[in-house]
Amino acid sequence: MNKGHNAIIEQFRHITENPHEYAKSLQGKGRLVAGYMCTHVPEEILYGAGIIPVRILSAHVSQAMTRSYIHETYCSYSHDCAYQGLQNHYDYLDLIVHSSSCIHMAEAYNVWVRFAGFQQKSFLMTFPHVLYTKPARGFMVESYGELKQFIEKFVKKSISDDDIERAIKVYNHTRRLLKRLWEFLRRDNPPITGLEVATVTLAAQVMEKQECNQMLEELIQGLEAEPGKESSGVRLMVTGSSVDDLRVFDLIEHLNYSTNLIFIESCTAARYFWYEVPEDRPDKLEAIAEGSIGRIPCPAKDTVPGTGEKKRLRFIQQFIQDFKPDGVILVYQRFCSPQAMDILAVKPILNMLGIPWTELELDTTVPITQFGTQLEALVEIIKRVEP
Amino acid sequence: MSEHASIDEQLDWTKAKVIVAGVDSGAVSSKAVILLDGKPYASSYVRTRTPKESALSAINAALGNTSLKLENIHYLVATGRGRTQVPFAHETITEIACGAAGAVHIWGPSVRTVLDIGGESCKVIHCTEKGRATSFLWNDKCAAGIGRYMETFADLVQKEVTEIGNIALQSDQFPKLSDFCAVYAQSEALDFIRSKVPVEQIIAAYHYAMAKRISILVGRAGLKEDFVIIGGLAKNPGIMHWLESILNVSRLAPQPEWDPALITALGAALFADAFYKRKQSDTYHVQEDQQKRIHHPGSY
Amino acid sequence: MSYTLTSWSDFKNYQSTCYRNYAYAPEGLRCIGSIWSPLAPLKGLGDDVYIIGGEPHAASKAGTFPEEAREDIAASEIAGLGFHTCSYLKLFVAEVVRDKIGITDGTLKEGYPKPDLIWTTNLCNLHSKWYQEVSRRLGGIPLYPIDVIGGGNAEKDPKIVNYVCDQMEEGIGWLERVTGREFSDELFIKAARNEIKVLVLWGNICALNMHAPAPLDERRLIALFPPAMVDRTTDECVHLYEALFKEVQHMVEIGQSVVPDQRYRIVYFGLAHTYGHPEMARILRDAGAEIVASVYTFGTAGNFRGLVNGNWSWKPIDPAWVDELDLSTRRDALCALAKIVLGWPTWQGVRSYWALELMGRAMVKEFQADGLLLAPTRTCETDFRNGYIAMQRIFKNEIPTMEYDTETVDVRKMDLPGAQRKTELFVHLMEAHKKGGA
Amino acid sequence: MKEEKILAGLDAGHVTTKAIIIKGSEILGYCMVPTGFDVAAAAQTALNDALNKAGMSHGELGGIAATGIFRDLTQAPPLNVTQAVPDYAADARGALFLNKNSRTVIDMGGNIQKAIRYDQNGNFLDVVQNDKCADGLGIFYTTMAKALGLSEQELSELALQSTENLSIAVQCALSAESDAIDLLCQGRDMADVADAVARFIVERVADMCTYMSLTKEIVVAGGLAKSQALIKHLLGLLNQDVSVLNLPEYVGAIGAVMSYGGGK
Repeated sequence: MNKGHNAIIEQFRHITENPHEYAKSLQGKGRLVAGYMCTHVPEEILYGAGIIPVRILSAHVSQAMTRSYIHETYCSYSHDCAYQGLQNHYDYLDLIVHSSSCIHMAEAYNVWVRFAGFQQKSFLMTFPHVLYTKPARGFMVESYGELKQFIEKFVKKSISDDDIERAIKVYNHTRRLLKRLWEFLRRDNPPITGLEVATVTLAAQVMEKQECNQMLEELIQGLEAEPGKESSGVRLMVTGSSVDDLRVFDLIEHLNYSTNLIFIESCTAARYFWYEVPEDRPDKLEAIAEGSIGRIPCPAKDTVPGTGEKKRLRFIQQFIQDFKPDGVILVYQRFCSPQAMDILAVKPILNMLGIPWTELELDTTVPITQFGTQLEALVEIIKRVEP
Repeated sequence: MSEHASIDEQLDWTKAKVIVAGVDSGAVSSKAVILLDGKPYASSYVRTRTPKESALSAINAALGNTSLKLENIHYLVATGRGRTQVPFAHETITEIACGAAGAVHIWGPSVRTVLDIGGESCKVIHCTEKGRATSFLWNDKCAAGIGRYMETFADLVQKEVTEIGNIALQSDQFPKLSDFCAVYAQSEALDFIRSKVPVEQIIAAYHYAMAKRISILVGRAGLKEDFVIIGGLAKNPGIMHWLESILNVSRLAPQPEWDPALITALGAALFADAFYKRKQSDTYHVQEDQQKRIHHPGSY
Repeated sequence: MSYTLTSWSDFKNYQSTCYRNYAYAPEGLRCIGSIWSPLAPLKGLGDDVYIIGGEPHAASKAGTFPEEAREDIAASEIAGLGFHTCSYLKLFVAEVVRDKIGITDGTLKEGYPKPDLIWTTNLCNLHSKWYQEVSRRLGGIPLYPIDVIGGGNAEKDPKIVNYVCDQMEEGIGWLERVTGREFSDELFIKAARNEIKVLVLWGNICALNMHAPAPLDERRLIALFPPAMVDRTTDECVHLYEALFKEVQHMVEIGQSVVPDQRYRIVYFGLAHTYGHPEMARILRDAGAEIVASVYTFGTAGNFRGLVNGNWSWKPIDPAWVDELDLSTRRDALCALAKIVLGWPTWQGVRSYWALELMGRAMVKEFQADGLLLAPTRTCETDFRNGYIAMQRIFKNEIPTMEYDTETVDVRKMDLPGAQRKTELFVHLMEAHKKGGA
Repeated sequence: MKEEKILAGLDAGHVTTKAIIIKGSEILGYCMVPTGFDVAAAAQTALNDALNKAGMSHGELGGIAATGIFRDLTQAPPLNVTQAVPDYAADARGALFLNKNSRTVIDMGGNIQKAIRYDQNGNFLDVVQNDKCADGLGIFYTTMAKALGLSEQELSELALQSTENLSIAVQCALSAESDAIDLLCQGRDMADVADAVARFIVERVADMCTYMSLTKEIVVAGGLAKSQALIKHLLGLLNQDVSVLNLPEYVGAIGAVMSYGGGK
């Protein structure tokens, strides 16, 4: 792989390792920066007002002290995000915005507002939990309207339809570029590793999108011209809850057997960008609502009224068809109930498709050698290793 | 469990064509098995302090005071959680594959489900009649350390860990302890002192609770007969009794000459034997693929 | 001398009758779902609609059959449910997995009576997933989840009230199409008025505990509120609570109580009822410590004045107001129902920590509490267990506050030894507080 | 002035039973034995050994005060226990006796942990106790020492030599043990793993303490208090001054005597 896009990937990696430094550099250029934890926050409205939305990620350092703020049976992702607030790592943010998410992340947000000094610079947008009804769509548009009014008061200038349309186009462009980046992994010998794509995707969630788009375009052009690597190994796909611990993906691609991480269906990867907001629509908030309803649903908001079906399973089966994994890795946050109830329904599907799987239980700190053993055992099953 | 090693004096290693070994560097204990032309020659069981150190002491204990040296071993496969810390291993295979291979080698082709209750983890492995693993389920974090905490519990009741299994069999009437995790069971067991529950009943209750938790994992993974149990905890009669009665399935009888804790190490030795023979006949292409040493992921 | 309630057995029979109707009714519609949803719309389909609510069913199954409940929970974990998912959910799904249902009259019926439809809500992000699992395992039962959003002051927010009304309106269309029945507005409006009446009456009964001595204690309230949970849309249910309200008013007039020795009045915030465990109940009773107010029994089926210009009040709503409610059209009934459901303290406290704090302060003041008992539930998504952590900080310096570590129906996760130590300590702290006059 | 009475204090805990002999405010002898699921026997043995160390006989005792979670089980004959005191009351009295201006004691025991705030006379004002997932931290510390082939003191000394800050799961002893073993299997340095174990235990205790307003002069009691590694982390996490009482595991037993009129 030529030095060109290695350098770009390195830039993305640097941003994932120093998100604060990057965000402060944006503020240095006079930009306002707003943090969000749940991806149902419509970033286009913030971006349209000139505010740069950045995702609040966890740091994977043990934080028992958050047990006196958040009950211990909440997921480690909510504890870690709360801990970042309590440790004042994100004090520089001008604003945090949250949409009514699963109750664990709602509590992480509450800790920031009650105990981490974000009382005056925070906004909670009520958002539906059952998305696939006509009333839900109307409720969403009303909620977006309330957020828009708040932001207009916050930046003391109105947000025109053109502002939002421009933001929609920039964000759709990022989504298309990220999709093309992930499409490389469909090849038998992709020119880029799954870990690198995951790193770029994670960085994209904390970056100013126009700058991110330029880097993505340059990277993709470089990769187009790049011949694939030599023989590719076992193709592994990850599906499950938010994973912003790149060590897990690093481990998946550095086992004792050659493996390729070819897809990650998670809210810190595919679920973040695998959709588009319809462009050039008269009602911009209506368009954002339509885009949001078309997303891969988060397990906490995935019930199809009538059948009670989990719509996310349709997407998972489509990704399996397109990316052709040899094995699937189910990741779930310890104590996450919605995810545990989804995994219950994914396993029979994988068994019927004849695709071996294993479960990794994520926590603040992850037992790397145990995970390594589980993953290598999965690969040994796929490669039919026997004495 | 106390450390032990044994050697089959009848066999003379100098006459053997193929000398292979398997080292199972487990969390709580490290085991080694040496085969001469496929026949068990020597084995050892030592406590693990750190995997690197204990793997070496395990193989040395197996070599014992014979003139056989580490360098005479043609092929050595390491397995277990600490397998990447065994520098003298030619290759590593996970304890899932080794457990299945070892179990089928000992109990024969009818085995379909292998329950491996080690010191730190508890795994259910499904396999084919040829000893190839087809699926597995690892314990969740709340069921970790059942083996280790059995030893802690033995210390609390001031008895040997090899003793409490038999004591547990003496009573089948006892109040129920929480079977969600070893810490809950231990803390509730301590509180039974308040209501003067006799120690034998507390020990039986603790064994029932741990057996119940393991049975939930086995039920969750699905149990297809024939069913065998390997790993250190298989030597605890209390756990075995309650596990079989809760699952309402009896396991194949344990083989007297094989300590269940050594089966995974035996599996590793069988893999070493097969790989060495294939390497000789050079027909095996996957070879170079598995030679890649493990790389240590980023800093923490 | 402690007073004994005359209408006690009527409550028990009403609940068992509802369950027996569901389990053995030869025809009619069986419907399961969460009792946190508005139930009246189901009754628009006719008088032969038999309901089982997930939460009261799981709670009564665990109460009536403790050993069965333990096996149920193990069976659900074997079936693959998450080890940390809600234990009500595990128990409820386990009855489907083991194909038998426990009834509050102490009988166990082999063969799980398959529901015709599921009418539920999405209070925690698990509720609808709970019934997704039941629907999936029973071959696909039609399921309609109402997203009630919740949060402080929700019943006064037209956007949320309309959202819930619109969903119920759409839900009624769905009910007609899925059951092939005509929806009778007349039946629905009568059921809606009954539902609102029962919830307001329950609020009135609970508010009477502000008196000293408090006529009822939490152990009686927990046994008296299931009918309001299982099926609060019938005339009999209204009569039950009207009779109880009269009797409790009479008790207040003559200064009688089911637990006369109330040296310490305790306010209880928590779902799990570890205090009901014999050991804990004995310690509290011996010290004359009685739970006179509880956010769970008050807030799950009761309506109160609630948030009035920035402050919460547990004072009741006049039952007569319900009779004068203008419910002439379907939309009027839907909106009145939506406001009542959104007004429940439990709905408001789930998503708004500030509302929960106000409720805590108001309950401690209005019920003159000597101690605050907090019981966060280990696996319940809705439970305000984070609210308790903050409340402990606020109230610890004002009145003795104790936090249990407990669970709804999974006895394995209840810290009974710890609860015993903490109950003894709680009583000592209240004694010291009262003596010290601090 | 009447000759001061010689009193015995018994602290029957989940894991260990402690006995101490005190005359006036002078400690004559003490002994600790594992409870081993037989409280009466353990109390008997501990008391006899303490008396031997004090060079005294049973008859010379003016009274026995018992505390600890199993205090009522020590009241079986032949021990004629004259008074039983709740453990939090005893801890407060004992801590105050050993350090006059202390107002908060953190007791890190074998199975349960608690923190007690008290006034200048040793009357407890507020108490917090651990939840079920944090049970057995003392037992866990012993288990980990044994797993690493060390004594508890050696584990603490090793932890102090740690150079790298590693994290292990904070939920309970089980997940901490499983993560600590995992770190060892990753080839991590044992000192760093020992330090991570120490920090986990203290994080679990420190976060419990934040429920209560911690007044100045915090002292630490209980068996775990003897490990400097734990105390170093406790200082860091509470960022307040903390001092270890001498004879930390006997604070309860001493407190039992003090609340029975001893120490005058």
